[in-house]
Amino acid sequence: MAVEKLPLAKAINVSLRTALETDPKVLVMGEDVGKLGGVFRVTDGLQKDFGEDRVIDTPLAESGIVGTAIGLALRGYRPVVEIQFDGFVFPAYDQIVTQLAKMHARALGKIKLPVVIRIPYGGGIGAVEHHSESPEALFAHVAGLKVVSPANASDGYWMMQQAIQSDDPVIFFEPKRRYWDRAEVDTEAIPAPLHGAQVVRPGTDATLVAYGPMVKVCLEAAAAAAEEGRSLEVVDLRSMSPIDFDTVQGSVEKTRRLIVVHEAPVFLGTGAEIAARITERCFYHLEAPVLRVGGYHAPYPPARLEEEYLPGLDRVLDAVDRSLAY
Amino acid sequence: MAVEKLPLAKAINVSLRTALETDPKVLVMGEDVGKLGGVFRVTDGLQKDFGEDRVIDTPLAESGIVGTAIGLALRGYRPVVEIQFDGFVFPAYDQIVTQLAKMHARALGKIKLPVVIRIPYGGGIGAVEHHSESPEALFAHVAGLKVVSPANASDGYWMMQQAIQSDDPVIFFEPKRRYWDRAEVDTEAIPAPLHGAQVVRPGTDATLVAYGPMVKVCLEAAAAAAEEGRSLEVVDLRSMSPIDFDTVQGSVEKTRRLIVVHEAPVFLGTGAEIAARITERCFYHLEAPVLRVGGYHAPYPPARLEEEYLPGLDRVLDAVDRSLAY
Amino acid sequence: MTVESTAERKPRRTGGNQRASAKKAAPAAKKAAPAKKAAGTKKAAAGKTAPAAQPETDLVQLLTPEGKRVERPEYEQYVEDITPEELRGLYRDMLLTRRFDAEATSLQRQGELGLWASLLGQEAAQIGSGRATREDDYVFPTYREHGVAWCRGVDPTNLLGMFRGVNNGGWDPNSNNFHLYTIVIGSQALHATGYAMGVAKDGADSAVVAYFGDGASSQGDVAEAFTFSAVYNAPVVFFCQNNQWAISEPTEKQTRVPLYQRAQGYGFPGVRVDGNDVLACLAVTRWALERARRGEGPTLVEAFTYRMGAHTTSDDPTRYRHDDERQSWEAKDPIARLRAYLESEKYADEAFFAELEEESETLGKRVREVVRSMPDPDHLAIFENVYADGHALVDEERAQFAAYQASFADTGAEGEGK
Amino acid sequence: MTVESTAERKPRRTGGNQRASAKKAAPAAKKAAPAKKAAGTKKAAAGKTAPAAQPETDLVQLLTPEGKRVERPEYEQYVEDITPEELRGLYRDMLLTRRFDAEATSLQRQGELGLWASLLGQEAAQIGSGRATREDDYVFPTYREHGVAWCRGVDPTNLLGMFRGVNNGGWDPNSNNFHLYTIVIGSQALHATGYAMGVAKDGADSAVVAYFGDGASSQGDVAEAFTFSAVYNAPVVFFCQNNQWAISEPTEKQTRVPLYQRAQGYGFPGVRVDGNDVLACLAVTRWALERARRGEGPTLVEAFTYRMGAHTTSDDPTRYRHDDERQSWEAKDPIARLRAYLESEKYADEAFFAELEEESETLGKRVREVVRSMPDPDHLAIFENVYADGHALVDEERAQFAAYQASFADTGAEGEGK
Ligand SMILES: Cc1ncc(C[n+]2csc(CCOP(=O)(O)OP(=O)(O)O)c2C)c(N)n1
Ligand SMILES: Cc1ncc(C[n+]2csc(CCOP(=O)(O)OP(=O)(O)O)c2C)c(N)n1
Ligand SMILES: [Mg+2]
Ligand SMILES: [Mg+2]
Repeated sequence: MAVEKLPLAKAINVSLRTALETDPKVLVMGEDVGKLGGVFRVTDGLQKDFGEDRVIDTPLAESGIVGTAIGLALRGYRPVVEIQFDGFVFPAYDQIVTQLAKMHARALGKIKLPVVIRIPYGGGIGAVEHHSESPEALFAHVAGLKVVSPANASDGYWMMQQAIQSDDPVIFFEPKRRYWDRAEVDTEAIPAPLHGAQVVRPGTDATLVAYGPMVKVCLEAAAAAAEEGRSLEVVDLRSMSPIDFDTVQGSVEKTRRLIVVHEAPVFLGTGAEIAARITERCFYHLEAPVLRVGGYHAPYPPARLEEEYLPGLDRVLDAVDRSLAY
Repeated sequence: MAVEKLPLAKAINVSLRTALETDPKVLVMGEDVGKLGGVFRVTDGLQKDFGEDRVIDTPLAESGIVGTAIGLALRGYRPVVEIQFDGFVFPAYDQIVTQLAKMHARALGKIKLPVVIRIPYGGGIGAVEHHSESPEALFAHVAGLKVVSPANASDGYWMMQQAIQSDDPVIFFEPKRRYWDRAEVDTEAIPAPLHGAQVVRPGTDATLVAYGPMVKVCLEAAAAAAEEGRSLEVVDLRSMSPIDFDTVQGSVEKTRRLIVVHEAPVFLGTGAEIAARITERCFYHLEAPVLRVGGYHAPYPPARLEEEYLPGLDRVLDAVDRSLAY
Repeated sequence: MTVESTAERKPRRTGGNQRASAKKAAPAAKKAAPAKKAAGTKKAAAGKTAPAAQPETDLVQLLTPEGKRVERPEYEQYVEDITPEELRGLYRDMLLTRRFDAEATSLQRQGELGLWASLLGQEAAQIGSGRATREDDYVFPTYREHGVAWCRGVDPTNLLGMFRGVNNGGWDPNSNNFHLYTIVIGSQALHATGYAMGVAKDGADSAVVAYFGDGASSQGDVAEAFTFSAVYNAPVVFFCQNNQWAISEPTEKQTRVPLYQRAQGYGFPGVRVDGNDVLACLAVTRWALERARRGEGPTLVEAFTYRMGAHTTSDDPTRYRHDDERQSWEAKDPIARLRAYLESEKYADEAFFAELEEESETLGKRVREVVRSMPDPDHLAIFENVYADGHALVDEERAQFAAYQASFADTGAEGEGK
Repeated sequence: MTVESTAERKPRRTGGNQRASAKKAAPAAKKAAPAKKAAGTKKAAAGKTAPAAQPETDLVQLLTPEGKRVERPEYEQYVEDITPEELRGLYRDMLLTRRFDAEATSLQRQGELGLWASLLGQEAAQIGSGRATREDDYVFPTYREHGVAWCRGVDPTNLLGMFRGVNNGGWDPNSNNFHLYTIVIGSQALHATGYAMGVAKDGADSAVVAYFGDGASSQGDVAEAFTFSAVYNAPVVFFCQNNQWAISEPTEKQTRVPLYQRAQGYGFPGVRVDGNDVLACLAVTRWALERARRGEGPTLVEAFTYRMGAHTTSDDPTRYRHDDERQSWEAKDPIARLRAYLESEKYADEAFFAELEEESETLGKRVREVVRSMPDPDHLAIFENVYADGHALVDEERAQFAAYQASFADTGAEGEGK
């Protein structure tokens, strides 16, 4: 396979397979990742081909999963851990922020922690509580972690390759409602840097910054705006820690207007940091304050309300209108 | 006692005592809070006077402490839980954000969770790892929690009274390096609202917003600036969720410049949200971008480096200079 | 009898008398099965990984799969004065619970529910333990305790709201002392322990039951609940339904010795009961609840049962387990077993079963009707009950949201495009 | 012999031979103490809260407090060929560790360290278990394992960096297979388990030791480590130093039955050893390590000992415990006990003790000197090693910080005012 059109879930699956093939130290572990192949089938077929020793069904204990992954990393392994859903990462939060994030620094660089934590995240699939959250800011705030999210199958493949090769812990947020979206994946391409943002649609009137599931919404919004004669630039952030502020700044210096869109609650979400920093960097360029479109300060609502809760095309365009009205 | 000069730690102690006396449903629980009276003596003497049934030395398990406090709250109690140090709250993070924060909404309001979680936080006491962190943003981002921090003994007394009376879960961050600072406490005063910010020093040239341990630093910076002929207004935020943006906005509309100061890392710290929102509210008033002074994107350093890591008077004044240079 | 009055029935009606003043001596722990079974760990100690599934002789069983009564004196006493009417009540509870569950599964297929977690096969574990509780006891369920909810008098249609996606928990926990469903595995074990600590503080003789699964036994929270309950001697019964599977993982992925043995190391008794035997579940839970009431602290009950269906309607068990396993468990069906006993003892006649069939139809119909007419929540519900005392940011966002939605009303559009 | 060469000494030097190919049969679990003690839970099962402290007959002891050898055939074999030289080595290890510890305590009083966590009283538990490890084994300590560090060959002055506040861990864990100190209680039990899973994957016959305290036994992470290690049969020894206190809380606040019993419920053996008897600690840890090497999975060793000093130099134990408790433990001193034995058997003469005294002085002096000359870290160290592969924000902040600090250099000021 070199170029193939794959759904995001399959692209990540292929990437994991490649990693397991190439590096005998790579392990896949988590609840139901083995025989079942994961509740989203992202690890489908891997245990069959690589055995129970490398694709490991773990006890139902997230702290244990991450804690033992740390120990395995200390022994020289490169574990790729799955947290079944966003809302179930919190039992492992202590091991992630207190141990995984800090151990390299604690050891003055003498040991490395190449652990990838995969988290299917975000809403839009009509699920019950705890299955639709976007907790990325809670990880990006913590030094020692890197936090990324692919928005399409190609990035799904390549960013996973890069995350596994990284010697730092990477929290890998997978936009679960895009798992079934297909895109071309070129497994022989030269990938863009893991932590670089990308202008995925050029434009001149305002910049939309998004990542993961919201990139598609922003692209649709830009297409709709184009019909009204407005030219929106869309930046796929791809990495929430570190954030590629240079690319965002470059775009804003051109468009002079910025709207950040994410599913996570606006209050103290990644949009807050982007707004604060871009305002500092582009103070004299901005024609309007950076606006943010995101979740509300409320628990993720029951499924029948998620359409109202989640940022959609109309809410994005409403923010664009407000920005342009300055 | 009506008016007395007390150290912050003692003021909180007196407040807990008052609560235990007034409401038989109030409980104090945590590691070493009983016989020892807490490692900072904040619960000193309480077990002796109210018994082991109300002032409870718990097993060494933070998730267990918060999880059982939730159960006790469901039974009608009002537990005041101590987490021994900031860095040890994470084993309880799941219970706090997934259960404590969401249970009232989950039950459509039918049950209440009046739990206070006391966390001595912040640096400056020369401690070893995990004993100097400022994780408030990780709680303020989460809907369902309220997050406050007193900066002085009077607020220590009154905000604790109000937190215990609140029917919502309150994360109560105590600035440990101010535990020994004395201030007048009037136990018969009418307290300011728990979630209101306060202008603690009026000024005209720029606004400093801080909370907890940094209020003192900002007041000192303002005093030093005054000698150079600069008039800085200092706002004690007091509450990080909700944030009293009206008070901050009022100040910024007057001074046109804002610097936010906290010990927590700047990246995605509460300053990010304040900068984003105040920029939105005061876009045409601001003469300079909102600047932030805080911790770096690095684990809290060993004690011999904390002076360099922590925001101090000079770094605050440097930011003021930069703000005024716009 | 209408379905409504069934739901409102007091727990003790079918479950037998309260036993606040334990008239019989509890089986002394020395005689009780769990203590004897300590030897079971030896195998592992010698290095072999003992299978999680032990021979059935480990089980407390009062009714064989064929419907014959078994002698187990130490637990027998807890059900020895059970009347034929009470037995029919247990049968009715299990049958109607199964019917309700089947109805929910098909409502999910019809798109009326987003998801359903079926209890098929676990009726005896849930009805037996649920009927052992007293009205003033408090229950902390997982997401699968539909049968326990039934015993507690929760209107079954209330259970469907979260699976339909109109709320995250649709009943007042304090109306029936039945807490909301908890999805995050194991969390509720600590809530139950804390609640039980509160009961003890109040000097009440109520008890608390925490339900959880075999998978949950691995969570740190469950271990911490064991520690806290033991240290504070809290009146809580940990009722673990070992249905052999945690989604796709068999119990051997969670433990190498039988789960009931976990309790020993924390200093309280554990016992394994045949989870498909409603009588045994009733008896063992009563025993455990009475220990709690007498101030003897926590107990772990492992109900050995089987998840006959998929984990949830989203799951496809053919990917990870063989059908013959399921078939072997079919022979142990909890409902057939009690029916065989009722029939052989002539405790129930054709009329009873026919009437029940009708009642079951009525229940099914009612459930369908109620679900289909469940309204979607008001959009502003997003902002309701986030806080009890209000929060400035929520107020601000609610107002913005309302204004935004109103802006569409003006133009006739209907909210967010997608 | 210089102190340096002591620190570099290979573990097996004083600890006896490797036993990779267990030449003697391990005590079968059926004969071993822990399995027999299962009955201990019965008391609790009957409702009484059994005291955490059991009669000393529960203990594996090979040397009485008076220095007499005790018959315990099943563990005896692990030390029966120990030479007088090796015994003197154990004595020396304990004595020098205690000296180092005392030096650190006084350096804290002099303001050279910010804090110190003394191991006073726990020398036998640490030296006995530490000397049982092989060079290729891996150790995960808490913050109090100075004696184990000594056995692993870590230069003791390296331990002082974090207590002085110049780093958060001052040695390369892989140089001596001795992980950094872990302050967050219980976390390292999972790291040890994961590491041991890796050892097994590698097909190595190394083993891993996780140290933790009685207080830590309550943490969910420790329970999850028990579960994972049992399920994966990981070659790990959980070495719990029950020093009776977790800061101000006695062990009864963590458990109502002896801690070693915790293991049973997870399917592996637990044993309580006299933690003040270095021979018994050596023997029992060797037994447990050999089980691990033979692929028999985890073991829990509870070393029953006593924290003779304060929790740390910040602590004031007079607020919560009586002096007579401490006094009763003084009679069981691990060093005096071995000395009595050495003397009665004429394994050591005055010259040995005198030479050791001198060595101890030298060590003390060196520790003082090294600590006093430890430089403060460079300010830019704040930004070092946050990531292995770099991070744009860290680079940006480092540059800003450097520029800011340089701005003071210009004016002659020295950094941040305060
Ligand atoms: C903390 C957490 N992790 C993962 C999940 C996803 N999950 C839902 S049910 C389940 C299996 C539970 O198995 P068990 O405890 O045996 O209960 P059962 O479903 O068999 O009744 C898992 C892994 C969850 N709900 N919570
Ligand atoms: C998660 C966590 N909670 C609280 C603390 C604070 N603390 C430090 S040591 C200690 C007591 C530990 O007791 P134990 O496990 O018996 O070890 P010991 O100190 O007796 O060696 C506590 C509560 C901590 N370090 N980590
Ligand atoms: Mg199960
Ligand atoms: Mg201890």
